[in-house]
Amino acid sequence: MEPLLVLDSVTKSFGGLRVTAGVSFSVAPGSISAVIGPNGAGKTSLFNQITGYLRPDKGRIIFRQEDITDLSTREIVSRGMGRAFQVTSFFPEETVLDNVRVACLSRLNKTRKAIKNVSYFKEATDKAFKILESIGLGKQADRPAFELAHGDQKLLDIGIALGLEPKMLLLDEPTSGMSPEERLLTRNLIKRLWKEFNLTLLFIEHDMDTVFGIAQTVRVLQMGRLLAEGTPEEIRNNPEVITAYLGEEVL
Amino acid sequence: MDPSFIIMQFLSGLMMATLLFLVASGLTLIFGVGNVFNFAHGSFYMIGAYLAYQTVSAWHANFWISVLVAALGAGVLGMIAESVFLRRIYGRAEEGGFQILLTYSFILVIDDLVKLIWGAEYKSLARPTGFRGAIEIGGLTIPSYNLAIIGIGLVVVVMAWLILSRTRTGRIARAAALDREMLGSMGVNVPLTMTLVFGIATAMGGFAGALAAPLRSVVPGAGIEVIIDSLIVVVIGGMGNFWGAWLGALILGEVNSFAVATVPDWASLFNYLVMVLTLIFKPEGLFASRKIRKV
Amino acid sequence: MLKHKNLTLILLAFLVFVVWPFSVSAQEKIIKIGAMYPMTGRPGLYGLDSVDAAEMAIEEINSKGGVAGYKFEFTNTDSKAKPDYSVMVAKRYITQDKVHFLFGVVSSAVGLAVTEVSKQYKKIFIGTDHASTQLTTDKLQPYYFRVSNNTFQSMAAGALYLKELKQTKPWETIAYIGPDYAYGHDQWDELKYNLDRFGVKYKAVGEYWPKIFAPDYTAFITSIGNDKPDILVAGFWGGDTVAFIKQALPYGLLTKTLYFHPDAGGNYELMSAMGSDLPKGLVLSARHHNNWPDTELNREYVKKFFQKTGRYPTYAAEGAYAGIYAIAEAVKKVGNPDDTEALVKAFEGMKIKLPEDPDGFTSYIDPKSHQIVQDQAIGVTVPNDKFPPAKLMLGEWKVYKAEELLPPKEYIDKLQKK
Amino acid sequence: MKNHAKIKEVVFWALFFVIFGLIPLLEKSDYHLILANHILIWGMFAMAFNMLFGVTGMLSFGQALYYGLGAYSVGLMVKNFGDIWFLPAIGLGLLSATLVSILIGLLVIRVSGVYFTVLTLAFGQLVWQITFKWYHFTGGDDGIQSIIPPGILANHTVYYFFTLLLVAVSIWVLRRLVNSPMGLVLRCIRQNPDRVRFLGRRVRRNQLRIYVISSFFAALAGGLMAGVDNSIHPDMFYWTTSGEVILMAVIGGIGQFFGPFIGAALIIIIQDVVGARTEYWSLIIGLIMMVMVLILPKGLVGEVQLLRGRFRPDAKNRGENGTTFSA
Repeated sequence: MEPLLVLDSVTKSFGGLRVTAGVSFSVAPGSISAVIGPNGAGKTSLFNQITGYLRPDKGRIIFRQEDITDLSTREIVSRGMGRAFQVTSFFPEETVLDNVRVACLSRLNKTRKAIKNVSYFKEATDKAFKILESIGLGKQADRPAFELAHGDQKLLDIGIALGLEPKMLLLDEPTSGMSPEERLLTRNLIKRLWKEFNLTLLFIEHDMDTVFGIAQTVRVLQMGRLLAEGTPEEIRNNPEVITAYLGEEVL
Repeated sequence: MDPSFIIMQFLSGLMMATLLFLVASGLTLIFGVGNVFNFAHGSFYMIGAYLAYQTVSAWHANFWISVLVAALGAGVLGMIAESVFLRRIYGRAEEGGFQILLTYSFILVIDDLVKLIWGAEYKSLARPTGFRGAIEIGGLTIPSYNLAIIGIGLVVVVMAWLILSRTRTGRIARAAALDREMLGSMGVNVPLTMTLVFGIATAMGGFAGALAAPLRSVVPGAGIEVIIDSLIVVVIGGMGNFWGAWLGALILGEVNSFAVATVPDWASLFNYLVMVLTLIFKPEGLFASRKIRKV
Repeated sequence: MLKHKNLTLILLAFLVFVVWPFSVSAQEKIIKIGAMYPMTGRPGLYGLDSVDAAEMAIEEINSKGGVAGYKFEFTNTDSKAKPDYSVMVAKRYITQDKVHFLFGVVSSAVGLAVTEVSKQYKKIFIGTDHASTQLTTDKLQPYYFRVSNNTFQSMAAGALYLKELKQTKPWETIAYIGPDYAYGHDQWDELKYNLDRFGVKYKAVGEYWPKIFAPDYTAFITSIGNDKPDILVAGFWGGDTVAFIKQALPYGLLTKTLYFHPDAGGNYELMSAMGSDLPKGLVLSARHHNNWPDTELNREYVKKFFQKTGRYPTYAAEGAYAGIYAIAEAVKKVGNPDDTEALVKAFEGMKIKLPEDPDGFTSYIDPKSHQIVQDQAIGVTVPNDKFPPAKLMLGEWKVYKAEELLPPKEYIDKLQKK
Repeated sequence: MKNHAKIKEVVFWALFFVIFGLIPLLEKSDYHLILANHILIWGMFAMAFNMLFGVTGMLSFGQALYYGLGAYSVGLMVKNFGDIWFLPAIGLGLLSATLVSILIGLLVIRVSGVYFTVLTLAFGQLVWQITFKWYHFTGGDDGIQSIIPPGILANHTVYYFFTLLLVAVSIWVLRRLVNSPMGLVLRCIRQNPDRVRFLGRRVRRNQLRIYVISSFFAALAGGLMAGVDNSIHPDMFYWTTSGEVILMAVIGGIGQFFGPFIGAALIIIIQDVVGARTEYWSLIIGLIMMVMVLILPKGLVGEVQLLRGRFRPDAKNRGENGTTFSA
């Protein structure tokens, strides 16, 4: 099967600093995989390039057999790329429901409608409720988003991304700032969402339990370079990765 | 056009530019360093003019002393305004909008207070002794006070350049332009710095007002007329950019001066035209001092 | 608790503040005047002077028992010199406060807006201090009367002065500088018209239009210097005159060329603001002078105003003063302030002796144009410290007969066609 | 919860029509009719302005441009072609405001924050200066007088009901807009523009849309005002006019749909009351503004709602769609 996303020697520098140095890998459709690496390894920059926030200096990015390197964020999103953010990104003053609903409306291309009430668009509302149920925020639908607990806000961020019905979903540290119990729940939730929504999932994560617990493939970035790629087992046993990043105690 | 006339018009433009720059520099300083848009900057200019008038006419002080008094007075008032009022809105969700509204309310209040204190009559200040006449150079008549102002403007530019590039204060000021929080983490007392910078900015306004007082009439509402023009200067130059303000003032002064000489009928439109044209091609001004967050 | 009390107090104070003025409705018969002078910003001084002078006239009349059994009551609302707000105020005066006369206004734009209201509601509007000729020509309506000169009269006098000047000091070239709005443009058009009308030969070498309230005139001054006109005609008012003269002085412009400013240049505020900095030999005039004519009435008026306010009046004050006396005169003739049509008749052709009338002349309101007809004097700045803080006042007067200054019929026709 | 919002909505409209419908019947005086007319028009103008500022987060200091455009379209056409053209002239004003706002909008939405504010101010001032200057066409500083609406509209009461109708329709349209998908996107743009881009929406294009819509209603306000005051003048383009509408919105509360309307009513009444009693009106308005910004930043309506929220057990539901557009 053709890979869903292909990165071909993607390179980006800021001033003299190389944040991405010729990174190449491909992501199979329907897979769930992780990108790990120490702080400053260039993980988020890589996501920013995939989603059009940054433009690579060199290299190509192919998504669903189409070159998206020079496309804008908006165009990339409309081709089925979704993303949740490291620093949670949502609409704090809107209700939880509307946060997701706006994404659903956008997906249905109804955001130019200026006279009919949002609730008139039943399809969007139903879908938003369905997503909220899936991520466990159904009971909080009418609360303004800023009132949610931090963990719930992270889920809401994912919920907004799901509203766009993405083919591929990028999650940037989905469990950061969570307690161990929350992490466990989130880990299971991610796995469930992956199946339920038929997603291709690529995530950045520091929590190794999450990484090794759910990823089929793990990629290690260091100083902008792809250090290793393989199954969790292979990565766990890769001596380079161990010295560079994982350290002894993880094993 | 006769070359000596061109020189005269150029000097007129330079004179206008210098006063504009002196006013605008304070406006751009506080925007660049503190990220505060002080709509009431013109009112501090007006306060400066009144303070100079007060010092000279009531206390019979030397004019140059009155200029210092005016700058000091406007500076202190500015610091009070910053620490009592403006500080309360930093970091609010719509800070930018509230800044404009709050400083707009300063304009309304200061205009009436000035009228309460000094009355509605026009005040006027004589040129200082030694600067009443004119200097004749090669058939050109140039008023010595105008030359003095152009000179003072140059001194301010050079001093500002030295301070900004060579001193710790200057570096802090430039750092503050980047990030208020970062400064805090560097151990700088941010609130105090903000108050001081605001004070310096309004002192510049007061200083300009005092210098302009012998040339203009001192009346309530005098601040309104300068704020729009200095706003144009600051916008053309790139908000928050010191050199931009200088260049902007120069452009405006000279364009005006030669427009008056060539197309007097339409001269009054040129300020706005220059601004609109600049902004169509460079929406962030000639010198954008930082990346504008595009939303 | 304390906070609550405070709040209640403030609310009470506010209520008193709001309601109190309504409760002073008197039993006695009153002539209500609703004035709209600006009290803020640049024109604030004119508003202040006008209100003081109007109140002074009212005190004089009321203390003598009023007219026809009526006493004056005067309210001023700060018009902010804004036409839309003034329209609101005028409508409030008419329909709410039931004033008998609309009164005042400094800016011609406000005057034009208010005369419209006056026409609609058939309420008499006495104009005291706006100069646009239009108000008494093409925009004239039956309920408008003006008790101060318009720019045409000033410029006709100016043209006559320039005609005479040719005999003593031959001149040829003339330049004009005036604020870039109707007032500035009208003056220049009217001066040129009158120069032509009186057969004066001239060559216009420059016209300059700074913005009103422009702070800086340097570029204009050097440019005028380059034109080297024999005569520089100025059409500023207020602080702009002060700023222009101050900036022009060191360039020697005012010695090389004759500074001629016949409408508002000779206003007292210029003399008081500039003191000894004012150069000698400027040719100026205004709609009233504190030292001309040297009549009992004028001396008395100036003295009283000074006693009341501690300052000498600008011409705006005399306009308001004249306005109140004109109303008193009309009410005396009609017997009440309510019969508008009869009052209009009373104003038309009314003769009234005013502080600015020299001996042997009495101002009158032209029944056709509703414009007051007055002599006009043009003077030259000379040392005179009788009106401090001024150090120079006008002197060497030349006086022009009122009748020569009226706009001829063909001029009015021309305006109407426009 | 939904019903709660519906009831509120119904209450507003009922109060609106009762109060503004009864004024001409109860008040013999023409003045209060005009005052109420001003409140209606300014209220609509302020609400339309708030679509930009309160909803989308774009502080325009140049809406006077469109207000003036609306007024001058009416003034110039009535003056040159006669009063029959009054209504078509309002339409022309709306059309030209739409075109001009698209043109200028394309230029100004390229920047944000204070830059946007200053740029809108600049364009407003440019047009003001042109109007002021182009004496032969616009009447310059003197403005245009004798703008009397034709036929029965010349009657003040009839004209009042005419504006009441148009204003009510406009408010209704704006209300629908706020609660529509587009309104939701606009609110989201203010709160988190980056995320909106990540919903696959063009932020700039939406900003342009609301800029044009807001300007359209500003022009309608200007056109209607020409018929109330019967005279117009270049001050309508001046930056203080833009400042006034901002002040109204802030005093009423920019986070509330109806806030700006209440703010407009308050400012007009304050100006009337204070202006009639003291020459120090600007001091008083300035102090009021200061207090609002420093102590009651959510505006009167917002603060009242906040107070009530504190005592209501279901405070959490205040974000329920329909009641407010921001908590």
